[in-house]
Amino acid sequence: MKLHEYQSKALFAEHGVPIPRGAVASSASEAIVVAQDLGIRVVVKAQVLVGGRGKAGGVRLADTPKEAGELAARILAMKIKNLPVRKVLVDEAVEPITEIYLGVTNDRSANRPVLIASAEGGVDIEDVAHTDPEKIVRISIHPLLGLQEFQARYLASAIELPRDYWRDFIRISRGLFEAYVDSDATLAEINPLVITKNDRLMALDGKVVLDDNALFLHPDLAEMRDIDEEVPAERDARKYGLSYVKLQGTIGCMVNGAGLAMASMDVIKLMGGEPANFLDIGGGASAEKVTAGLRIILTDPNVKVVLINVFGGITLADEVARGILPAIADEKPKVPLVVRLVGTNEEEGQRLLAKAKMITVSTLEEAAQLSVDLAKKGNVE
Amino acid sequence: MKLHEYQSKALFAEHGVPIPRGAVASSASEAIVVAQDLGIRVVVKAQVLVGGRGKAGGVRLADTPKEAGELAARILAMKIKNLPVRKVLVDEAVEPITEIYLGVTNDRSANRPVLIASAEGGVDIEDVAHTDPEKIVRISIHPLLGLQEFQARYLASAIELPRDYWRDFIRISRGLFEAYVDSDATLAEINPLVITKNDRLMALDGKVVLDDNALFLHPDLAEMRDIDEEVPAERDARKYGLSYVKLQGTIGCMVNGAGLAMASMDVIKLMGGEPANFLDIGGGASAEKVTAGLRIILTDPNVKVVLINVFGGITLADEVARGILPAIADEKPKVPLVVRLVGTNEEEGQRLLAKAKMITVSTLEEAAQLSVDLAKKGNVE
Amino acid sequence: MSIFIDKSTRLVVQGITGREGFFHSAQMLEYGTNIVAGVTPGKGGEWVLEGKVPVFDTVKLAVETTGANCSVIFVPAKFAADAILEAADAEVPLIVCITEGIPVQRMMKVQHFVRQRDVTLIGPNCPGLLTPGISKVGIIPGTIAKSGNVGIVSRSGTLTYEVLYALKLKGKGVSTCVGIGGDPVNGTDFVDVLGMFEDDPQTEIVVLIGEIGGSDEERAAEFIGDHMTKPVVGFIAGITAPPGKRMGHAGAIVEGGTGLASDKITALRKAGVRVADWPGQIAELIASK
Amino acid sequence: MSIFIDKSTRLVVQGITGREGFFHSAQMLEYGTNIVAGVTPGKGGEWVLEGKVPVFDTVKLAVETTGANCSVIFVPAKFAADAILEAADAEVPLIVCITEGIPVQRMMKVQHFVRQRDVTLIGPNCPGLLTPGISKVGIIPGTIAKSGNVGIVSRSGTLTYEVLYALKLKGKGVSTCVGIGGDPVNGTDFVDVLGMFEDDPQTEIVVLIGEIGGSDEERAAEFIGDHMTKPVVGFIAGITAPPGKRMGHAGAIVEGGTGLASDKITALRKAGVRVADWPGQIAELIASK
Repeated sequence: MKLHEYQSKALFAEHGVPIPRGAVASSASEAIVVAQDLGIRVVVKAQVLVGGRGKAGGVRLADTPKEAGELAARILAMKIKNLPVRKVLVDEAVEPITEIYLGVTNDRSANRPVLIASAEGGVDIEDVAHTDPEKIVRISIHPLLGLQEFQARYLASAIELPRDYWRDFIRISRGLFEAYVDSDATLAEINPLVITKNDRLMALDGKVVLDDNALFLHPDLAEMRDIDEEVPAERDARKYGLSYVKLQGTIGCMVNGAGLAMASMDVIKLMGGEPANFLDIGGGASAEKVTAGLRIILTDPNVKVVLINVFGGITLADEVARGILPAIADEKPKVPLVVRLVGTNEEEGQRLLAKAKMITVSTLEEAAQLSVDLAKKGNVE
Repeated sequence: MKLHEYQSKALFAEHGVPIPRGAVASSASEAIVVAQDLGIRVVVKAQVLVGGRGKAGGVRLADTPKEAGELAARILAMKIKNLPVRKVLVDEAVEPITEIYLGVTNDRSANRPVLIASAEGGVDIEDVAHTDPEKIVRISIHPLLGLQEFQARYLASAIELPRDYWRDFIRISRGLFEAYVDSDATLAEINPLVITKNDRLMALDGKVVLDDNALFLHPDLAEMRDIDEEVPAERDARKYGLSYVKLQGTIGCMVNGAGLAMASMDVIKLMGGEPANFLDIGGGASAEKVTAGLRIILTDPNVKVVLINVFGGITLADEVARGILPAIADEKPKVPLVVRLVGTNEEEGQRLLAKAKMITVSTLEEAAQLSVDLAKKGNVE
Repeated sequence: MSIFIDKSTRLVVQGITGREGFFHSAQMLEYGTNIVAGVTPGKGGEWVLEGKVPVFDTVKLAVETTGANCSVIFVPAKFAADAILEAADAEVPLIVCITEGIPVQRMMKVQHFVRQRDVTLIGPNCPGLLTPGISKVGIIPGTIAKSGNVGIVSRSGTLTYEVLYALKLKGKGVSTCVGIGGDPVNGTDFVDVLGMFEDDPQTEIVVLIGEIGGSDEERAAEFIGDHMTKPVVGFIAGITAPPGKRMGHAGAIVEGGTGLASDKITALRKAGVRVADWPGQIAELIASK
Repeated sequence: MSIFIDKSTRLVVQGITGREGFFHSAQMLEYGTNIVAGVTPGKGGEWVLEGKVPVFDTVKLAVETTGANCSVIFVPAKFAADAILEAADAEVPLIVCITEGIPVQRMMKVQHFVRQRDVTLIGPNCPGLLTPGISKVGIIPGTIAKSGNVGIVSRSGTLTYEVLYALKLKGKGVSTCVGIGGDPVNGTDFVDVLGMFEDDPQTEIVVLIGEIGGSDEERAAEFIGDHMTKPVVGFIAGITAPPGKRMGHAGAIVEGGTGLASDKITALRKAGVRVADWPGQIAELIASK
């Protein structure tokens, strides 16, 4: 789960990281009030959970509260990468002298946290990683001991930060690391961390990605989820504990297990089709969950055919069949369904499907081929 | 630094450990108010930083607020092991069905924390350790990983706690361990942890000893120090960073280094004398610190002679001499001083002492023998 | 021969009285796995599965009483990390954690602790181990595989079943099937298992099933190139997955340019691995060897 | 021969620009110790001690640049744990921490980390090492000892000087004097050092100076009884200390019945150690050997 910039920065500030004064606003009038309170030049920033808002015109400077209100109104009317902007952050405008990158994330290959810094902040750090990898410094963190002061000092030294800022840089690094640990984040980054004209270090922008599996430990953070930012179908899927990603193709997929789901999509593509989504019903799914999953797929207007591929293990094939049938009864889909259902309790599942006259096949490859054919036929009609 | 019962229990409660309702009172009238607020039978408990208050009559039950006031007045007039009682804790009276011991401390031999429990709570755990060592269960805690849930469960199982209480016991164990970690304690114990008539686990008494070296990390806890409970001389010593313990003999000692200070006391005793105190001026002491130390010793009316033993290393002998002289000039002591001063800058130190006509000797044994002789002479006069 | 488990495996099931633990314990018993104990805190002293398996309050007591030498964990995600630590603390030499959804920072700590002990952890979020005809520890359906000379190691669950099933249909049998799990932090990785298959006399050919995310497959490719003499057939799921989207479990994220299926396939092919274009093709490549 | 330090010791001083670090660096240089670097964050690039010693911002850089193989730490208690970790992380094989007053829970963590690396920590809260005539690392006054065949290991600081001085007056010399420090948690204990003296050809007799608190002396007694062939003379400070009172440093607390000087003396005597009744007697016992 991603946090907005204003949420991320608030989290950092709780751990002693200096951030600009400011507040979030949902309307032009709110933005004017914030700008008046600040009493100086402000920056109005679109709060959306995708990158590229700067290029899209979602970050603008305002000299007066009136101008801040006008800009807020304009930005709140925007869509960025198809996501409507519903909030803006109105911050005091800060003039940076230097822009640094500072982030902490999980290093998968080492199974440890890693603290990353670069003197080249303010830009996409992945671009720096590609073009100037030597400009990125990494410090591996002991998973039990956590970030130590000397490690933050190494980073400061390695990015050649002037020594006058070391003390603040160390404090901010520790604050950022604490925020990462205390929130069970998978990523916490400040980009840019700036040196201001009056010689302070300050986090101008922030990004936090939380570990969905750890949200039960952090009900306060879980509540920060911006459901407005989710595709409605993804929101519904989450409610039922389904893993769903909307894609641009025509073949709806419902599969048990992430690996098999991806493999099913791969085979569809290999056969010349395009998956409309990724949907993993997980292990041991109940009939209700299957019903919910199928409904979500059927609401997608792009879907021309639905492929259901379930290999029962912990998941019971008859339970899956019992979930498919009510969805069909209720939704009366106009598109064909292709079902491949094997594994635990396969016979009973097949019997139920046969009774409902469903199209069933025995292998994934057959299922994919048939779905692709049907989707193409659907396109022609 | 020791915390009072009421402070310890408040600390535990912050970490989710259930404690009886109650409040601290410094007068009979305050005690009446607390008892009235509680509205039930209460227990009035002397708050002193020594053991044995129960036997001394410092813990009494009161059925009415009036009785609570009377008992509070009586207890507040007491001295327990020479310490005046200045506060009482007025708690709701709880009837325990079972009394358990639960504590966490540093295991020196393993360099790890150790969680200790016993079904035989409510009594001095060290007595249990002597008489029924098998009734005490210990779990060694990983210093980086901390207490794990399964470890608390082992303890619950090992002390044969009925399973209905396991969940609460685990929660309380974790709370206690957290309190120990968060306060940098060297000991945190609940004795007794009771099962009440209405089936709840509750901490009836608590004790916390903090690591003096870690107090700089916990200014809030450092403020809890009850300076009324300290011998004034020990309080003064602490102010100057001196390590001072008042004892019952007649030979005042001022030494640099704890080992040498103890050895000096041992030699005094071996020669037939009794040290009046332990005083370690530490390493690299300034003249001011030496002056303060000597003044503290001279205010003890039991002192018949003062032995100063300094082996200069990081401590400079001339600096020590420069500290001794002003104390003597100001205090004009009626008791003799025996000085043994060697090591770094010994010559200059000796020159200063000789100028002031001080008694100097060259070895510890000589110094001790002379001090013992002078103390005995002092006794005869 | 097999790897990890055999007839001497004495299994303790952590979370045996839970819904999934109970169901799969019954399945494992039926398959012939020697389940000697279950653990559910607070239920010590009970007997389950038609009175065949005693339940203990702690793993330590279960091990002391029954000599269990392998543990499988079915407890909910909230308690699973503690369950792994408990098993490691009780010095159970092989721990298989089926549970999905353990917070990743917690798992980094657990993994660090486990690695410092003489203990092997498989998983979490994995289907476990199957040595056809001998023993199964976990949830891989026993009926879809027969004994043979193919060693399988996989980050995926159901995709592995798909492959097992296809092999069986082609008449090919399996030495041991190892599901290492799809989480970003796990106890045992491809390289660990590949090394064991290389040393296992029963295994003559190895199937590696990977997916997008991380760089385990790249490290496996390096190991295969440098150390493996036995032929390896591979498959990587997620060639069509869009970058940056979360695909079901945390392991399956393409992170900033690395972790792409195409990179993994290239690395494996460079190391001499025949990589299948679709899962069904694995069985064909094995059969055509 | 000596233990821990010799002519090949290349010392880095952490906290070299502080009051104590600077003073004792000058003393060590004068004694002949080869100080190759100092570390003070933020002062890298300066030169101190009449331009003889370069200062670095980090231990890593100091080690890379100068080949330092030993570190001595004088930084304040608040930063000393971090300084130990920094030295261990930079793989300095021998770390001597003079600083007193490190919080004990923090020190338990540091000690656990250090023990898992191939690194020796001496201290904290210790006077350090002295190999008379060769090198000193720490604060033991160099003038009070001469070279010889007596190995000294001590939990105390100034009490050790007392013994060194008395030995010198009796004409007895020292192979190496090791102050292991008086804190409840320290890096190197009596047993570690006794084993090294047993193996050191120069050392012919060993002096062990203990004090009340803990059970290090009891474990030392066991080791001496089981493994030492060289004679050991002992002294335990605090025979007259009242139980439960804090005597100067955290190590010197008598904890609930254990840690008593009398128990320690009994244990040592049982192991064949001649225990002196007063510090001055140590030199007599050595001289009379």
